[in-house]
Amino acid sequence: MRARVLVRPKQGILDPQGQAVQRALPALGFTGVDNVHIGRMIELDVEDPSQLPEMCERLLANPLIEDYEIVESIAEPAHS
Amino acid sequence: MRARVLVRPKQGILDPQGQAVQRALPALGFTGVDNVHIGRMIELDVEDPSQLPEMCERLLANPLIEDYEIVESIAEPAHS
Amino acid sequence: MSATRSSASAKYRELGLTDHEYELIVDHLGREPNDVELAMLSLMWSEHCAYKHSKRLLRRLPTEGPHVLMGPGENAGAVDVGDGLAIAFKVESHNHPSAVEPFQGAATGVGGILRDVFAIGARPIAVLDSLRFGEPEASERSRYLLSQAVAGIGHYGNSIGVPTVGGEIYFEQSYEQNCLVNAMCLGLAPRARLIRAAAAGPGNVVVLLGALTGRDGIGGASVLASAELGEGDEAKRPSVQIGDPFSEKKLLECCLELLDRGLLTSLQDLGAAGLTSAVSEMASKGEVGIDIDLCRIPLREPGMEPFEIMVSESQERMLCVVAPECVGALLDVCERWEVLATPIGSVTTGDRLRVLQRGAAVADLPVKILVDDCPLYDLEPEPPEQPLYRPPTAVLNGTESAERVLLTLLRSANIASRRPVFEQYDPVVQSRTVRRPDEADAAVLALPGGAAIAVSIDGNGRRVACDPRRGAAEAVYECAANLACVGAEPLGLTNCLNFGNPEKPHVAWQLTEAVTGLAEACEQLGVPVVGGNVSLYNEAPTGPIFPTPVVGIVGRLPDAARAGRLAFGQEGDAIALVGPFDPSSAGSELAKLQGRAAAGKLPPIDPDAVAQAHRDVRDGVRSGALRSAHDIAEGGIAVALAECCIAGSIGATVTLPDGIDPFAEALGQGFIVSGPAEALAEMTVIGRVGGSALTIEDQLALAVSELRDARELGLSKLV
Amino acid sequence: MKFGVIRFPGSCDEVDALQAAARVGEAVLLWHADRDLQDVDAVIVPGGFSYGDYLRAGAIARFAPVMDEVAEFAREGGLVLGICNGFQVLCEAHLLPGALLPNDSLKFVFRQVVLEVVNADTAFTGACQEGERLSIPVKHTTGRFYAPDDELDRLEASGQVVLRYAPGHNPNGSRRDIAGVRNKRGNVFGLMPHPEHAVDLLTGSTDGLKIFESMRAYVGDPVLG
Ligand SMILES: Nc1ncnc2c1ncn2[C@@H]1O[C@H](COP(=O)(O)OP(=O)(O)O)[C@@H](O)[C@H]1O
Ligand SMILES: [Mg+2]
Repeated sequence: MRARVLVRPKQGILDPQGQAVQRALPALGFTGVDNVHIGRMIELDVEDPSQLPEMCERLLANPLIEDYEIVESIAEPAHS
Repeated sequence: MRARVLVRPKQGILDPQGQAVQRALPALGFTGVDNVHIGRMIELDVEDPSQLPEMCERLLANPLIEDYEIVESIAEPAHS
Repeated sequence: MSATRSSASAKYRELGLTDHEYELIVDHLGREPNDVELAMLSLMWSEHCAYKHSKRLLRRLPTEGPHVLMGPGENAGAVDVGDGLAIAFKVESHNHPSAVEPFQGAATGVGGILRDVFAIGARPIAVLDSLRFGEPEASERSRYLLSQAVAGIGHYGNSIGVPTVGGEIYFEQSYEQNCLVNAMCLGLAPRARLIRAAAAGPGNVVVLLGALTGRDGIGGASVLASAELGEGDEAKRPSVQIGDPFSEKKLLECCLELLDRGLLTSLQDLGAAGLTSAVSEMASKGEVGIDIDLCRIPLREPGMEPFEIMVSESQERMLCVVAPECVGALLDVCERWEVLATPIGSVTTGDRLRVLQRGAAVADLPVKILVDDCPLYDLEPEPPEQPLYRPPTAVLNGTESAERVLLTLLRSANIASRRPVFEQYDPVVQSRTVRRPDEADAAVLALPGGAAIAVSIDGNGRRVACDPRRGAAEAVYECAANLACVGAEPLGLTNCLNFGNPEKPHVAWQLTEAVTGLAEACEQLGVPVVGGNVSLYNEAPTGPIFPTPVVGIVGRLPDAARAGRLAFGQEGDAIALVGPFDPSSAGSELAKLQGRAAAGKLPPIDPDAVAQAHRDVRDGVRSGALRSAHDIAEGGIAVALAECCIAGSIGATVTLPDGIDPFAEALGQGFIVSGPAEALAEMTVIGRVGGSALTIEDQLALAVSELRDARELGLSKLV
Repeated sequence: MKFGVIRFPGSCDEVDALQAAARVGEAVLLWHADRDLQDVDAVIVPGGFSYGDYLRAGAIARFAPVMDEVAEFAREGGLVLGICNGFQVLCEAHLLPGALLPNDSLKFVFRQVVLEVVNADTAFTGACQEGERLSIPVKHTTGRFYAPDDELDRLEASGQVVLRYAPGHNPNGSRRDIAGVRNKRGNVFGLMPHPEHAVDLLTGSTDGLKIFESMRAYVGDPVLG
């Protein structure tokens, strides 16, 4: 099964990347954008999806500073 | 509206980050994982979602090396 | 104790205050502190801020010297390097945050020490790092901490454009539970730009510069949160500090421009205890009061409580005092650098620190109680009866050939090449770096006008564990020896005292002995201590870390072009042994590899002879008579020779003086130098440079390529 | 000959580039928010971490106001040199082909590497010989040059590959060991190594100086290249 893990900075944790992008956007003529946060996306084929939560805790995310969200069975592998 | 942009390395472009994760997993006892790819996730509040495609083309992704996917109106802002 | 007081007791105890300390607070105040005041006091009276267990001891360190411009007490020390220029420097620990989150902990450690240096008006020009971890082969956790800490240091230093020019790493079982991450920074300033933290001028404006204030690193104080934290209150939990070198880069450039334009009355970084510490230090040093208006402080998160705002350790912030007529100009400069600047208060006559919220005082304390009234404790030192540290696992049994021993030493984690680490650091940005890692024993940075400064950081915990007094002295001598090898004369010293729990008699003994050893060595070499830092309670259930005083010395050489190198350079050059080198196996790397515990007296040091040897090497390098100079350190004379050969890709043949064990150690007292025979005529010549192998007569002969492979292999798999 | 070196928020090597350029000509700093190029003869987009390298190295800097002027300047044939982060910015701005990806080691790497001059007939390498080897440091986390194969073939065929890492010196996994490329017209050049950190024997080598000397010679005598 193809799964996707979304990792984002925990609420309350400084997100310098998100800040920088948010500050840049108006200059490019994109207005009305707010609350920008930048995280990671991991996509993988996994035989046993029940392993995913532990995988996130131990490797894919850093639970101290990041939250994660598991999206099971997404479409097609994006990559062969 | 809260939107999410998913950015992933284009097919066929070496993704050492994905490979590193894939190599690390067995050591942690996770088997049956394959085809791991790592990309970026950007979440933002946007007043005019029709701006999103151009935002991606010009700033959030580099079309030469990355594909992107726009997910409109996701749940609640993850951050206040 | 009164009923009210005992009801408060739960809180202040959780905040780390003793009953006695709380009594003192109440007596000084004539009332119970409110929660905001309690949060502020508990942090200002913490070991970290108040140096409760070390301050008295630190008074033993000599701090006077002809070159000293600023000594202990300021954010960083500073020495005069001539031509109207000053070098500011300081080393600081970030051990505990790095144990929790090594990448961010190490990164913010660098960010913090950089702020201490530009807080006195100096542009940071170099970073060094001193790291300690558990045994990397044995422990996956140690490998993880190592690679993450190194990546974090590189991330911050590289991104902000300050070169990381040196450092040191040791691996020992005793650091398994308590890694050490110490960072040192040097800054360059025109003497005239140096500025102190003392606030002045009632009516002057207090301006907060830089990042928004969030719930970063609120730590223990969170027990004061008015509401019990439950599910979904994630945001209210104290959070790990994230380093943002990009913001600090802008903050740095902005502060230096503000100083160049003469707009600031005083400047102070925000570090431990955040605003509370910064404001009270500035007020105390200037003997004034300060009012802070909480409502003006720009916050990153909604609903922050007053105590959270006052103790937040959000990074990349500075505090300055400005004359009212300068505020406009200041805001313009800050806007240009995209640095947030917010007037948040004012300097007042009198002696109180008042925190106001919509006109009402939520905290109103005498500055003195925050800064001066914390009790200082005397240590109760007692030497331990039995050894404190268990022996390491043996990898050699004492029957191996000298060749096998040398290759094993070169491959061992404590001696192997640091290339896998320093290749992750930018050592050349700012175009001053005359000697990079592995080129010489100290980093060398060119000054405008042809002279240069040299810097090194050293401290071998296992030797201090054997013999705290001599071990600490050795750290000073080794650091000075490294400077001598590039031709530099020491100007000033900084140090970081990393120890276990000082309330335990044997740790108190280690600390007392080590500081005594430091003081003696500084006196003997005439090097003043201009600053430093103390990190205590580095202790696990299994026991304390090795007592680890880390020493950084800054020196000067008149001619950058003549900076010394460690590499043998020329076929046929003579090789000499300089110094009163009388090594023993106690506390040596070989002893460790043979599974021997950190115990046994270190060889005695002959201060005058050592000082003379340092002078001889320094003069030989400066005059150009010596082509190479290298001090003999871990692994003894055999490893020192191997390093000179590897660096020069050339062999050597030597005969050791009678009775010198090739692997025995005495740090900072002996040197291997090379040069034309006539230049070494006065010295103890022990051999010649040449060929493609290192031969120590009656001991070993190994191809330089084999030596290099062993040395390069060591850490490559571990970082 | 007047060089202009851009200073973005987060630039680190702009003063180094300024001092290096000043060895062969006049050199001034250009502020990212200004639109005035001060009549320079050549623009240097320096190394460092503009905007923290956040999002993607160079992705934000390319939108700085000064970059509109740089693009215009390049369209008119002005010389533009991008070093490290500057190379990334010029790729993001489509002034140079290809893109720079994270090093295959995924780590920052500092190393004194050996480069081979593939094309000595350019405005930036005129002072070198074809095949000449240069010792210049690299220092970056995102230096793996990438372009699709057909694009790489085209770049090689049209002499746009100017510098390669010598065999065994590729520090980042760049395709075909490419260290520096120019645009079709030949007036825009980007490289990952830092020539401004190889201009003085006291601090390393002097091989990098040749890049700046080449630019001066070219501006002095535009017939070359
Ligand atoms: N081991 C030491 N030797 C000399 N001075 C020290 C030592 N430890 C701390 N100091 C001095 O005590 C003062 C307070 O230290 P610290 O709290 O680390 O300063 P800051 O809060 O500015 O980082 C500084 O001036 C520092 O130089
Ligand atoms: Mg400070």
